[in-house]
Amino acid sequence: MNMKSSVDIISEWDIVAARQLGRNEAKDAGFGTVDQARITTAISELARNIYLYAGKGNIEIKQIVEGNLKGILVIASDEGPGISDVRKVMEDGYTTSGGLGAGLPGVKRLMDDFKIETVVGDGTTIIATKWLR
Amino acid sequence: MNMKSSVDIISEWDIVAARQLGRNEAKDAGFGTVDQARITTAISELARNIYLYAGKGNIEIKQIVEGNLKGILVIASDEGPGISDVRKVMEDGYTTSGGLGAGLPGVKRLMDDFKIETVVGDGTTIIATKWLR
Amino acid sequence: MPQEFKKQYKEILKQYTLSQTEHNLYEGQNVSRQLIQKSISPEEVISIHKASLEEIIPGLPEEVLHSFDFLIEVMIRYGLALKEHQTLIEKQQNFKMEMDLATNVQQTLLKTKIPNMNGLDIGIISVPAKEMNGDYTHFLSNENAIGIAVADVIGKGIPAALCMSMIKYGMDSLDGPETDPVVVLDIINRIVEKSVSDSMFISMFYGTYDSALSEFTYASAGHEPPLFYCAKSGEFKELQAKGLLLGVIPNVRYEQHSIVLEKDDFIVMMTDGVTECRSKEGFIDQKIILSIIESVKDKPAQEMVEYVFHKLEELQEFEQRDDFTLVIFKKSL
Amino acid sequence: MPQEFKKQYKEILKQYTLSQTEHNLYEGQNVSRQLIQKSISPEEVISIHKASLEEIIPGLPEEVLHSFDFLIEVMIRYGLALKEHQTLIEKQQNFKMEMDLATNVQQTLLKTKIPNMNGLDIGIISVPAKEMNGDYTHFLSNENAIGIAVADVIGKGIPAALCMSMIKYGMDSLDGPETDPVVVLDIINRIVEKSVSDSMFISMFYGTYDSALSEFTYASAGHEPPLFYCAKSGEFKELQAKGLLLGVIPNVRYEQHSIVLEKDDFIVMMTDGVTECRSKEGFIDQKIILSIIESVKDKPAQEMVEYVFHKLEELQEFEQRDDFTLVIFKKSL
Ligand SMILES: [Mn+2]
Ligand SMILES: [Mn+2]
Ligand SMILES: [Mn+2]
Ligand SMILES: [Mn+2]
Repeated sequence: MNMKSSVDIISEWDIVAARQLGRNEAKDAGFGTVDQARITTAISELARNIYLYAGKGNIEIKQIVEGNLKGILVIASDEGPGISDVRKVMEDGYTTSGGLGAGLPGVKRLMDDFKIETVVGDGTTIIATKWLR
Repeated sequence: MNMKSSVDIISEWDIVAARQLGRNEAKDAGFGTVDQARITTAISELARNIYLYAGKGNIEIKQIVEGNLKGILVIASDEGPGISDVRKVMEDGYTTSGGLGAGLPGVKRLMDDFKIETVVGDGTTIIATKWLR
Repeated sequence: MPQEFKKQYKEILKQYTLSQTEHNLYEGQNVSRQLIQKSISPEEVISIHKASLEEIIPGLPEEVLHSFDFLIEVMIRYGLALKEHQTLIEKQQNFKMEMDLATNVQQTLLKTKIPNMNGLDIGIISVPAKEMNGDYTHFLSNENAIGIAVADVIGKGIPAALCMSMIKYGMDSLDGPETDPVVVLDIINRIVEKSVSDSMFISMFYGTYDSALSEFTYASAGHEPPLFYCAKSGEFKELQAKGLLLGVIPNVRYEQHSIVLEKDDFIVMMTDGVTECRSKEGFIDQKIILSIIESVKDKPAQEMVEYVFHKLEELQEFEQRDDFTLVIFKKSL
Repeated sequence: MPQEFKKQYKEILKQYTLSQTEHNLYEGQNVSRQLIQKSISPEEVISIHKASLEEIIPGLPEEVLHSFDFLIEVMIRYGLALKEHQTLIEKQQNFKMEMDLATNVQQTLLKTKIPNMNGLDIGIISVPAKEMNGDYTHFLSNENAIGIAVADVIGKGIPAALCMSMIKYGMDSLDGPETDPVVVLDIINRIVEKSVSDSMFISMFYGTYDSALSEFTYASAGHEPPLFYCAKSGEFKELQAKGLLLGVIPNVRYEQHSIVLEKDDFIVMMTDGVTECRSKEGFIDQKIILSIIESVKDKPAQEMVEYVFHKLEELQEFEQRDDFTLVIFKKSL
């Protein structure tokens, strides 16, 4: 590992840093321009959510290998208020912050795997993966 | 009038002729590129509907003036089978022929005014207008 | 998958850059139709466009290529909205299927048999505005009498349909068609008042026709008054009867009245979906409705109600705003 | 309206063509967010992009400009899909509101009061999988006995909810809680068979607890068998009772059985939403469910049912596939 693989999200500028890290790793892993942009957008949304709703947190980005699959793993974690109704937050067509198609359902669509762990009062961890095809 | 303002739709090539006529008139009336493309797409859909469902018919295109509003009027008429359930045909999200967002609801969206008259066994006339803003 | 379209796209784009004909644009839209059907997202389209252009025009300025990368970034959100749309369409189709099933259940639950009685010609039509009907009609009958209930839940759709099932079971518990209309309304009012939330009200009319006396006795709980047509004078009059809507308070005093029918006299019962028909210019005048009814007064009752419905449908330009129910009792002998 | 964004878009695009930084792309996505919120369609975005680029790089090759016209043509359909999406979102929100109202009506209609009886501790939980509950529970009671009906309409959602109102009115017509369970099932079966379409079936259990004898008498119409927990032996046994589902044929012979409860014995009645809980690995084994129940056997009945629900919710990773109803009768004295 010759790269900082994690970014603390404290200010809005850290969103850009997380995006940059994500785009670099995605490019390095061999993703094309469009997928690079998708991964970056997903990271951008996750970082923005941390910045807006938890205040601070962390984005970790790793290249991973599973069998003969290569991919990018993104872990967004915070110790914010947590999500009380995950079902609702994951519902489509509800303009929460970003409007049409954005928010966590958008992140889920941009990536291949998506997992959310949240405890009210304790924080939220979101793990998302995109595989190289 | 120095232009043929109506096109008979008999073969697929007539769809292109109707489009061309529509684009010329739209340009002449002062519509921008995007609106020219929208009006042309609407005409294209109407002509294609005639070609596919009625076999033959006619597309008439006029520049019109109402007060200080200028616009383009499109009349698509055929003596085909007519539409037995107008409500259903105008419903959104039903992939009839053209898939997502297409069909008559698409034409209605591309234009400003939209009126449909249809008698089963007798044919269909659709009148659509777009106003210059 | 986008790759298979790449070649096709490039070819048409190339043609268009060489010659800006309508035909080439038409081909472009045909490709577009395919792209969207194959769920190719807009950012992918931009990417295909960029790659095609690079091959068509070698040595493009760097800035132009960068500008496409920027456009891809901008289009990602449009792609997301499109994917969301596909999910929503699927959801809506599932919902449609559920509603169809529910409508079937409702129809089976609430079906009522039109009774046969010598000397009384009955016509009935009930058409919902949305999927489910919030108007309700129910017949009771024996050899001597025919009872008819017409009700309208304030509100439409699913909540109204649920409320109505209540009236049905209340009606089923009655002794027979001759039960006094005020008693019928009192029983149903108690049921509704007990089981329904404060925001749901129901208007209901109950009438019973005594075949021996040719007498129609009725009461109303805030329902649209029926019309009585007197064949001798050729005039209509409203059958007024005071009474509060069902479900407001447990003890209500309803008024009960009777009228005797002569041959060819008829009674028109309805819901407000009939009287509150609107055309573009506003409510359709009652006079117009009366003249429509009168114009078919010599037809069988069932033809009458169907004619009135179609006529009013036309006047409303086929936009039905409320559930529509019309029942005619006509003394034919 | 697109014009106000034009200046902003051009400025950021210009920055990006000069310097391809992540920061400039981030700004690009922020503009994208605004564009989509203001309903600027993708073809308009391309048009803005083209105009901006022309100003940023004067003297662009004609072919590049033509290529953008082509791209606008291709994007029109994507714009239409987006507009359709906005309509559909609105429709879905209206439908949500209607469902909320319907759920309220259903809850008011079907609410049942948990009776109080010295010596019998009652716990009940009923959680729908979708908006509306297709499981149904109803209590009848007087000083001597408590009757409990647990039913499950095959199917979920609105159609199931409509069916259930039927059972409610059947139950309301009963004389009292002591009515023999086989008589109760027979009455409800006749109602259901008469009014429901052939594709709708209902499973139902009825049991009545006699406080003087501490005896529980029950019958079942194809319903999930209750569990009986014997405190003395510390063992569970299923209370089997044969009988066909409601609504299949009008004349059904139901079996009726009785069991006497000792102190701390309890009966667990449920719907198949409890026994057919699934985790990722498949059905959750009955043994696990029994051990969950047993682990809280000394708690009050209401705490028991709530604990079991939450435990099973967890095991299913919060994906509830069917309506879930659990009722416990526990002899406490
Ligand atoms: Mn109504
Ligand atoms: Mn009404
Ligand atoms: Mn069920
Ligand atoms: Mn079930």
